[in-house]
Amino acid sequence: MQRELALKVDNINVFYGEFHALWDVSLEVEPQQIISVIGTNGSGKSTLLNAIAGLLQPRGGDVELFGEKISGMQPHQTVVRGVSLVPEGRRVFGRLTVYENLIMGAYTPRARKRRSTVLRMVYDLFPRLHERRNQLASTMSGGEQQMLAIGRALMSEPKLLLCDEISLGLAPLIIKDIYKKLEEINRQGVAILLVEQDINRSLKACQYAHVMLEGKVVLSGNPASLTLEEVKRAYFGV
Amino acid sequence: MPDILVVKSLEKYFGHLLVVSQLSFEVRQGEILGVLGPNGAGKTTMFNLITGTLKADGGSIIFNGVDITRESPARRCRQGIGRTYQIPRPFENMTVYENLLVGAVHGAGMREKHAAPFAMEVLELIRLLPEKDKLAGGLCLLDRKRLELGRALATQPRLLLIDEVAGGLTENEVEMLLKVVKEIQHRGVSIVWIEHILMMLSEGVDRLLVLDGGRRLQCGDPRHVMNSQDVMECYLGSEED
Amino acid sequence: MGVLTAALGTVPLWGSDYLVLFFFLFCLYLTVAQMWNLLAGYSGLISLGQQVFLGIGGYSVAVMGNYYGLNVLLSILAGGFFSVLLALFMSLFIFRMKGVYFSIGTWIFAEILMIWFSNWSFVKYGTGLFIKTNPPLSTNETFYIAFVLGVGSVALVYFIMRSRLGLGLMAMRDNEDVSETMGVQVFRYKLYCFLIAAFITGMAAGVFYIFQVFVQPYKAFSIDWTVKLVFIVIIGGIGTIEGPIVGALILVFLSQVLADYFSVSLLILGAIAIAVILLAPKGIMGTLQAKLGFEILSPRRK
Amino acid sequence: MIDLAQPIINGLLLGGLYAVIALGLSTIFGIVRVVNLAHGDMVILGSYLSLAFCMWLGLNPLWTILLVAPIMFCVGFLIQSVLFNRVLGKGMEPPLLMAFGISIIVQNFLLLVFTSDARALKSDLSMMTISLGEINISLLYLLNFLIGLAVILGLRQFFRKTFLGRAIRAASDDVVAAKLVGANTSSIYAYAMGIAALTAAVAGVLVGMTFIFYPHTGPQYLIIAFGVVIIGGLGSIKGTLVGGFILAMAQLLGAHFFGPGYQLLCGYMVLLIVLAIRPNGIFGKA
Repeated sequence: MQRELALKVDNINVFYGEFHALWDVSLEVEPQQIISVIGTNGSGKSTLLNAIAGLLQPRGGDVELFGEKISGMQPHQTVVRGVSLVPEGRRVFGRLTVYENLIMGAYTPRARKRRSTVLRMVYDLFPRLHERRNQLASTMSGGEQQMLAIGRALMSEPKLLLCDEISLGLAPLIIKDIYKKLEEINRQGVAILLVEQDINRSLKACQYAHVMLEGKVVLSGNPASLTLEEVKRAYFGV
Repeated sequence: MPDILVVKSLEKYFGHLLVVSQLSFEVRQGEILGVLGPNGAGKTTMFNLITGTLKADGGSIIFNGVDITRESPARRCRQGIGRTYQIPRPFENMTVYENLLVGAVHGAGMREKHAAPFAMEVLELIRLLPEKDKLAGGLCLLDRKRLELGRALATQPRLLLIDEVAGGLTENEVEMLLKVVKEIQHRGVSIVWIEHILMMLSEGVDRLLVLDGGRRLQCGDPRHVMNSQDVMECYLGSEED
Repeated sequence: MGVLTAALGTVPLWGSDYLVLFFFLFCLYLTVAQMWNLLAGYSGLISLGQQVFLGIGGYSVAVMGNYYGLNVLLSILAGGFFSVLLALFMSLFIFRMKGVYFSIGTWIFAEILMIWFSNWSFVKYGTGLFIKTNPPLSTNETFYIAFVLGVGSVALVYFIMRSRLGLGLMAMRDNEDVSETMGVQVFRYKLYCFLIAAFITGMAAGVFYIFQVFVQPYKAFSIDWTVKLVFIVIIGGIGTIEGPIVGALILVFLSQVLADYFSVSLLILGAIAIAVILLAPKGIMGTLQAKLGFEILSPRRK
Repeated sequence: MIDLAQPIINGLLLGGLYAVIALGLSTIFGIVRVVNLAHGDMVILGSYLSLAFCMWLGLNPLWTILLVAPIMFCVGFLIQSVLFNRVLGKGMEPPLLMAFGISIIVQNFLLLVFTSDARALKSDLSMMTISLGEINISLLYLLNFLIGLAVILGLRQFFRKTFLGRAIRAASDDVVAAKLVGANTSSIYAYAMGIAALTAAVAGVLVGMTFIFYPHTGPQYLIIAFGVVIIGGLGSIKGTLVGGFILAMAQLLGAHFFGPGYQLLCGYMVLLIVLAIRPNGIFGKA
């Protein structure tokens, strides 16, 4: 019997018009796992996450969530099935309050029913969001907005959380804090796929890592077995 | 010989966000200056400021001894600044040849009569002669990137700003483009070159400028810069907890 | 192409009065639409206020002919001239505006002139003016002037496109920002187009109102004019020289064939417009060109 | 001073009506980024629907709002989901032609059904006035103002407090993020257009009770709506109210000083001045 996978990405290719952005990318995420994808900008990491979430449609290849094919679906369909993306640049709704942002996170009918319960859990995880619940999202600091983006993504009670460069532009202490929260979320049973430029941080957090370069996965392994030298070489393509 | 481009304390805000901060550097006559930096480091914004697509909020840009900080993009192009775009942006409903003609007629200020043979010459240099009468919108990525270089070249630049030619191409294709860039340099054009594949930069460039958060992190000899601690950190993340 | 032009030019010799009228209207709509196409299709200036030049052109022939007894051809020219003056004045305001605001700004100018003229004793307020030309023109003579304008406008746009200006305009049509960094003087070229369009539109309006014999502010400065131009150009194919020809033919055909059922013809026009946008967003000629790759009046360089 | 008070009061009251006329145009631009050039015709369609109900059921025009508004909501919803949603993101021209197409269809449909005769929604209100010393307040204008204010405040509360309202705001803030939380943005846009059409319906009934109208009166109200949003900024509810007041005030003061023929002209002049100084409107974002 095959082990059940939270996410299986099988040989997907993605194009922006003529631009071939992802070349035969495959990876797997088991339930309970944190997997990270590392690479410079332009290496195709965000494209990968967007393709999983349904913002982009792969040309060829399959994406499966707990055995169900989700490639070809629109984002509102993947969210219902348990995928939630914390987008690059946070993209909180700036003119909505923190509370309203979180409410929007529970958009699907199923999530709406359990809204108050999940909202309490998110406030427990990020007490800062509770303190600031009536503040406009645009007036918060970068770190707080990042927490809000994660909190909003959690409101749909995802089985798989996709995080796109959550440390970008944040101070080291805040990054550390946010990563602790991610581990906590993971312990509660959410599989996580992390995308980062920051090699050290994401290697520490994950159980398995892939390095991408120019739209291809060039190196994979568990963090213990990968040497920093190896990773750097793959990362920069030297 | 004086420096072809001098950038002094350049600043740019997007709303309240400072995206380019006190940026100063110079480009020497005939050199290739590589530019490196993580996402959001302000590299493309810097290009937009130099070409005039964006107006600087502070500082000055001196090109060939003339202050061009307030000039229109078109004037800057006429004075000899050419650029390529990261994602090629050809004039899609015009043919390859017409694309080059725009550069030669409007950028270099030639009459169409004289521009025609010049455009043919450029076509040969970028190896697009067979595709001459194809619509640019129908080109494959490699040809688009070639056209991007060729079109900039057709404006007869003295300074060429290259924004990532290698992305999305195979190794062979990258090497082909590398040759073209070298040929351009041999014609006496100074080049500023943003690239992500470090191999290209460490091999091809004379000096390297590293940006992070809109500021200048390092500038100098490529090998020296690549091995410096803060450059590694800005890519790999800090070690300390 | 030449045969068709010759056929068009000789309509009065072989066609019925009805056909002369048909092609007279066709030529004028073609002229004005071709100019709107020059603005919207090539320069990115979506003007909703072209009626301003139609009104000015109409009133110029009326005032110059009735009050000053100016020769009819000169009166028509005067219409173009005054339109250019007005366009220059307007450009002081509207060239600061971008996108939608430009469109609304031009429309507001037209509305202002409509009210101005309907409150101006010199032009007999809202009742309008009858037009007496000097010398009086026969139907055929007016047709020939319209013919010259129609063919002239197509030729003009064609030659603009073959020129340095046109090369820049085509680049601007594809990508304004990039063309500017390639040395194209975007602002100046837009202004040129705006002035050229004003000039030709003003003259065409003069001919139209000579035929109508009567000019009145609520009709002359009405947004209905621009609505028709938008239909002609977008249905025919925006940014193509042939588009307005096809579009004008459809519009005049519909309005003449269904002349007795005026509102039905417009209902059909509206439906066609929506269908074209949904099925062939580039317009009839634009889609044909993309699919079949042929161009009759090609501004292509080889 | 007293003779100035009359036009100022009237301007204030008329401004409330102008604001409702512009509300839908402004909302749709703020959310869907489409300039709905058929908005004026949707207002007039509302007037004619009300007329039809008045004639058919013998109702007071005011009560027809309850029937016309839901019908117009459906019309707006359909127009967006069947037509506008298909041309989004394809540049400025396709939605422009689409809107003109709708506009011309509505106008000529009304012409066929109702002929080109001048129409009005008659009620007892139009004659009644309240006198405060030397100032006469038309009851109808007062009613316009109050209903207008109620619609604007109601819409504001709707956007603030309801789930759908919040979802619409979220989608106008960041479409991609809205998609990522699971929102079907096409249907959100359709609801938004439905609501815009609903406000147009209210505006239409009020306009019909206050002024005479013809099948082709739509563009007149479109340009008033434009005027309001130019002053107030596209996509801002608060700005719409301020814009309505300023435009109406400029018109009525203009009429007071230069004569009724110049009422519209003065409004436009103020618009041009605003546009020349602030090409994106007073409250508009740069």
